[in-house]
Amino acid sequence: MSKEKAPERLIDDSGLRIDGRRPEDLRPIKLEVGVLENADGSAFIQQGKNKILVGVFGPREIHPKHMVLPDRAVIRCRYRMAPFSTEERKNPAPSRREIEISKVIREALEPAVMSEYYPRTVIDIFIEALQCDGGTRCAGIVAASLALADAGISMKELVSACSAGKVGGQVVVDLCDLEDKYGEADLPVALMPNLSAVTLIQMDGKLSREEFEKALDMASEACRQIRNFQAEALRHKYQGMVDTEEPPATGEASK
Amino acid sequence: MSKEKAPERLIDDSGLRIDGRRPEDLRPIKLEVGVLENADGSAFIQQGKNKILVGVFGPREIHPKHMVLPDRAVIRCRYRMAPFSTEERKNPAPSRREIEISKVIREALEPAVMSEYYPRTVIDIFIEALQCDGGTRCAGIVAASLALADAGISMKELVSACSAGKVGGQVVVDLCDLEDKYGEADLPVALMPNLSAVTLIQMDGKLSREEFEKALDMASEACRQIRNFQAEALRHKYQGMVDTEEPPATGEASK
Amino acid sequence: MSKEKAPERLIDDSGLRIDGRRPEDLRPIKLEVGVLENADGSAFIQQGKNKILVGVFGPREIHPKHMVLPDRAVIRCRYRMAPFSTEERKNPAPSRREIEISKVIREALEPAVMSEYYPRTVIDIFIEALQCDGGTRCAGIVAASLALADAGISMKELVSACSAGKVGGQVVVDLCDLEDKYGEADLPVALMPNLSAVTLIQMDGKLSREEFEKALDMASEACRQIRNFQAEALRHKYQGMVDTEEPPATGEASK
Amino acid sequence: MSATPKTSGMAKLERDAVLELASKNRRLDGRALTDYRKIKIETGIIEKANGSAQVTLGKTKVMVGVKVQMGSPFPDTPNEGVQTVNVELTPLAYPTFETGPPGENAIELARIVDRNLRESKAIDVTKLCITPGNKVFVVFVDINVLDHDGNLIDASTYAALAALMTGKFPEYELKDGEVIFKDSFQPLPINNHPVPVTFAKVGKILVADPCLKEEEAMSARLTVGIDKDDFVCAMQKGGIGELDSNEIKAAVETAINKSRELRGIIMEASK
Amino acid sequence: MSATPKTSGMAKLERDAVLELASKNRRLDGRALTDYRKIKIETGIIEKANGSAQVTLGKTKVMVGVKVQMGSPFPDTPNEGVQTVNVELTPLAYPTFETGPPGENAIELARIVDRNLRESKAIDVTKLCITPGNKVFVVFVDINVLDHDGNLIDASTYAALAALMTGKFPEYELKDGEVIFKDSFQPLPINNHPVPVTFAKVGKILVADPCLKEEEAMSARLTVGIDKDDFVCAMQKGGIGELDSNEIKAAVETAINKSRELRGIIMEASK
Amino acid sequence: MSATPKTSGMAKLERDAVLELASKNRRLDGRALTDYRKIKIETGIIEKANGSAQVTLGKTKVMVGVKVQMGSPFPDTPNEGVQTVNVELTPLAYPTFETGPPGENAIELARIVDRNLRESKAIDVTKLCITPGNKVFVVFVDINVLDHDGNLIDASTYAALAALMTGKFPEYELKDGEVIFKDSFQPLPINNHPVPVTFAKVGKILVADPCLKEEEAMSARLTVGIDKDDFVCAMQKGGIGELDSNEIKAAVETAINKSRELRGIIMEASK
Repeated sequence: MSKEKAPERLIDDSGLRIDGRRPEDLRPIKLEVGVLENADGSAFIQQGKNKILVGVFGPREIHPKHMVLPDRAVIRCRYRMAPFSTEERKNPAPSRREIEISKVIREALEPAVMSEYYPRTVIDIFIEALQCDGGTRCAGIVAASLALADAGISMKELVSACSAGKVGGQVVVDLCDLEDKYGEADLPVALMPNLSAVTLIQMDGKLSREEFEKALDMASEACRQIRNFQAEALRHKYQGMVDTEEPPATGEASK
Repeated sequence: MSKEKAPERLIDDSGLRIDGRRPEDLRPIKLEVGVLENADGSAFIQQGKNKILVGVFGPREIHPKHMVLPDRAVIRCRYRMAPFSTEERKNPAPSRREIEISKVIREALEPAVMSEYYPRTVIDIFIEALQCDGGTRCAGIVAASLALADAGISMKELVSACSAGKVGGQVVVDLCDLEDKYGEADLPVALMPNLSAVTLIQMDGKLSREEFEKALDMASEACRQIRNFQAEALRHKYQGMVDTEEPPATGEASK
Repeated sequence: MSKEKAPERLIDDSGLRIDGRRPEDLRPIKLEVGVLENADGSAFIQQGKNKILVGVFGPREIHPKHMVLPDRAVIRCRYRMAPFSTEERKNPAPSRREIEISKVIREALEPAVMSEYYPRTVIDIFIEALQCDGGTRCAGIVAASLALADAGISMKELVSACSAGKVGGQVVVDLCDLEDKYGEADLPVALMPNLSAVTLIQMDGKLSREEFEKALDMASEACRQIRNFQAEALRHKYQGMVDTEEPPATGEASK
Repeated sequence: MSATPKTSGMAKLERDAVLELASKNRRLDGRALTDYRKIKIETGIIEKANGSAQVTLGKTKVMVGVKVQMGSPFPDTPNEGVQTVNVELTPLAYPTFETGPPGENAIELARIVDRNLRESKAIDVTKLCITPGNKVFVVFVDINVLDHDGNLIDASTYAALAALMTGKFPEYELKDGEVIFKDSFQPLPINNHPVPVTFAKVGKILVADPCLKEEEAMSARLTVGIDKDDFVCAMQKGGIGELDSNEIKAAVETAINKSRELRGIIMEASK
Repeated sequence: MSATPKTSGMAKLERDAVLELASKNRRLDGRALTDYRKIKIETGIIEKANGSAQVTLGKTKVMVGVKVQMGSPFPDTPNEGVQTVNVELTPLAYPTFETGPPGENAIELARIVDRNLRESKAIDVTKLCITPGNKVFVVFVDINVLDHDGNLIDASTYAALAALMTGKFPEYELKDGEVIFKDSFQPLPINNHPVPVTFAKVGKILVADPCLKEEEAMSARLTVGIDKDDFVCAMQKGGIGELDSNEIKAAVETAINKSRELRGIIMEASK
Repeated sequence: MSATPKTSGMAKLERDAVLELASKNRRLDGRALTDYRKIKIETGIIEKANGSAQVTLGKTKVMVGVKVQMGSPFPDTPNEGVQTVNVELTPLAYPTFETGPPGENAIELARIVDRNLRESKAIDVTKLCITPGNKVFVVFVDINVLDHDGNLIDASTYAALAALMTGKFPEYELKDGEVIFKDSFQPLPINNHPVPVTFAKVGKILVADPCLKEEEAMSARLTVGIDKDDFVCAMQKGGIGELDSNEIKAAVETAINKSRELRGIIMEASK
């Protein structure tokens, strides 16, 4: 209602972004594993103002039966934005955007899951974006990956994800909402870093070939950093409880 | 369009209600059993300007199969208002109100039906409110109960129902539409009188604890009266045809 | 937007129609068989500005299973108008008109199909009206009949179809869009000419008994002409490839 | 998508009986081929509606309520009120009627009733315009089928017509562009009285006003709508069988005669 | 259509255990019959919402976000803002919760929360009118159930109340009929604090704040909404069993007492 | 909810053949890895549309109709017309395409086409504003897939672009705030010509313009949209497999080259 205004500049004179980050800086990330009681696996991610909760059920019996695959698990995924997650209230009915994102997230996670270990079952991944601040599909993938691990589902590797893009003429990583809206390009990427496997890539905007390559490389590097936070969050949950002084799943990514 | 106006007073100086009733008076009720050709059981109720038709099918085979219960009948219930039943035309799509009322009516009837006699079947109860004048969920239960009996379905007891409430500072029974809209509270109650079993209770409005208890007692007493009309209506249908001079299923409830 | 205007007169002084046709003249018709790669049978009709594509799949396995008929094929039919087919863009959701037309077209084709040859299967007929110019249900039937034949489905006879009606006081055949909208009556008819079997008849408007009989006779005669074009189109596809100089499936119907 | 319906559960024996009788020009209930079942028409039964009627045709029962509300005209007819017809095959009317949005049978039925009314200009929609291009009256004709024993088209149209003929809508005046409704009502402007006559083809004969068993044994259905001046105003073939031209022409002739008698009954009930 | 739900997958043994304990006036987790589980209320957790709260009630977790937007009033209350309550039983909250439009359980839950707020006049909607008959504030109360271990009604209503009590909406001024929003915010006008107290009938006893296992063993459920002045403002029976009048009256008495304690917790968290 | 699709019915043998060929850098139909199938583009085929085109790409066939209508702008872009893209995978195009509302494949396809057009600013929406904040032109791009033999993304975008480039919308004037349409038309304001190039990863290689059999054997799909100035303007990976960075970079390089050739074909057909 009291409308947000377009920022005057997205990069200031000292080359810093509107929230003070350098081009290669991630926003602060907080990861928690095992946050829900009923889900078989769950995780929560806070990244900037993004707050996303993921619950996983499965492997479990599939309904309706005709969806069954004889040689692997079906993976189902729903990405949903809570009505209160955005500036303007979001209608609860699924939007076309949510339907597309559910699909690309599923396709980003499928390469990691050892689906062939669980024939004739379904693995359900529910992603609830409780507050949205740019890059929710990437943040959702990061948390979903943890929730799958928390559910004990075999994976080749954790999938990490981060966007890069171009704002104020500069290639940067991990765009926040304003940078996404008013910037020149957004390039979300999901990666299994050790396997060098890109499992999601999309792009909106306008990038030269050179800018594109730079953005892809920066996004990949950001994925690697996030991959470390993910590992830490799992360790904290499973081998942890030892040194609880420092919140281990929270990382300030600026080096 | 030519909008109904709020009544100036709901209780006049002699303590009478806008339609001349005393607080404990029911509206005139007319009950008919076996009014439809195709339904297995049916009944019609007219109560004030309420006109409600109920048809019951079953016990019959259930579709889809996965709904089947191995040890009892599934009971299904739909309460629907005809588009022409209200002041403003009602959109034919089911409203949230209709969905809730379908549920509470089903739950009001379930305790009476000997569902365990009919395992693996369904009993369908269709309630069509053709004209609505306050208290339709109670009137629907009264008629549905008769329709179930007419279908030959075993019941512990007929379920009766009536609302009480508070209008113009006075606790009264069987609120009409205007009393419901402009009164202080509405308390629909369904009862199996002989079993002292309340199977539906809801409330809207504002009642002190004492008023609440008074209203509940008055509603229960009203249910007992209506229970007699129900019995009479069934007798008229099944043992009847003898003394047809007096319309036996019509009762003026004022004593 | 730039709104079409109602024509001043639908019949001129020399008795000719707005597009210069005599009352008994058909619009130019072009028929093509086997125009799609994936469909089991297909056909395209252009009649005036009508452009309609039909694809047939089947006989094939039916889903959901409970629709199966033990002694014959189920025939399914969908008539759909492309969003860009009409003056005003058509909403892609199926309209009540499209639902009715799907039904009457199915019922127009059922009498011709030897459904009993294909028990426990389904034959799907998909009619896509790409551009609409009056008489699309008839044109759809003409093309669907060819698509069924192209799919190798046994039929008693090809179904032909054409409308008659009354415009400017005159009984005419094959109404175009403007004649349909501003004329006095429209009478679509589908016919298996050799079997003298009317398989579709509907009417809108106002006709005296005499006018009705005349219109029905003229529509039947038009069906017979179209029946010849249909046969020719099939011949061209199946025995043809011989004399390709003249486009054999195109007929100017004026005699 | 429209699909061949499941064949009815009626025993083959019963269907054979209907067909056997038809082969002798006879009907299950002894009626002559063009006889209608007993018709009962009650009007004014829903006080909250602007018009209402219940038609009982043998064991078929249909209730219609008419509501008149203010709304917007269609862009291409800015000076005309709007007529809209809706059908609910209520699930208590027949074991296989289902809840949920209207299926193709309900939609076809609504559109046939609509066509009879619209094409005969039964409602004078020009009298329902309040301010051209802006506000008009919308006439909702809501049809509730309550008991189904065949020939829903005729029963529904007769009930719609009776509800409209006895319908009223508010008098109003315009004050500075605002619509002020008075407490008084005026009759709906009804100009024509279309009466459909429906036939079922059973074996080789056409029978009028088919009951459900006849409909289950029929190969095709034909409805002929006739207006007050004996003009054909609507027609609809249904069913997966066929008819021949001569049958259709004969049906039109019968319908013209029959509609006069039926119209009389409807007019009488709608006084 | 409402249908008897599938009986839960909980083993008969477990249900028997709950009932056996109930027959001794005891509960699974050792609580007294009217004890609530541990309640934790956090507010202001969704910065983009106008108000928000998360309530944890034992293992049940519910998040509520409130959004305030400009909209149109209902025709019959031109001077009042609009309150609308919506529930999503998010599928991550329980294995059998499904995606898709809200089913009857979500709708009933939303309507009970709505009823508690509306009937107690918790939101002073008269203060949410901008220009009568034209523009008002619409208060969307969106309830997301995140973990289900029973008693969703109470947890949802407490969360809704806490979100509203800490909610803010923009200050504005009218200039030539146009609404100009300022950058400043004002608290939502909250007049009353309805607190529902929910009981499950397990065997022959009523237990407050049932956990999921108790709900699966219960025959009926009763929710009693009590407003800040000890008035009953809402009530709802659920489940396919029955209650008797004395049980209901006793429940009301308990609810009045219990609600004071619970209201204190909510008020404290919503400062 | 998005779910792993059923694996295609294509025989394992056939898939093996595609993969076996791929291991030798060869393709089923003998094409070079970056070759497109024969492209045929016809425009102006739907007279009632404001623009239309049919693209045949091998055996894939897509028709696009563009309609321009008056509507309202989005609140946050009051000075811009609206572009909206819709896809129907018509059921006659492929045995498993179903009737009903668009599924995730149709929605993804529509959104990719939309993204190519929108991000390259193909339509100059600022030229489609009639009265700011009130009336603008809405450009509906309706894509009908008529025959599916793979690479629907490219075929659909090329058809959309050709339909837009040959599209026209009415000239108008404003008289006292009212829009008066003239009988004359002007070309749609098209500023950019985005051309997507789609690859399938089959075994270890990327092939451009995959046919359906290649799509059924592929592990992943990559679409790279290139605008008239060789900028990347859209990208989308699909499928349940993975790619590596170098593959993606190589694909971008190929796409830049390939898009020039393809753009030439489209421009030529849209003169």
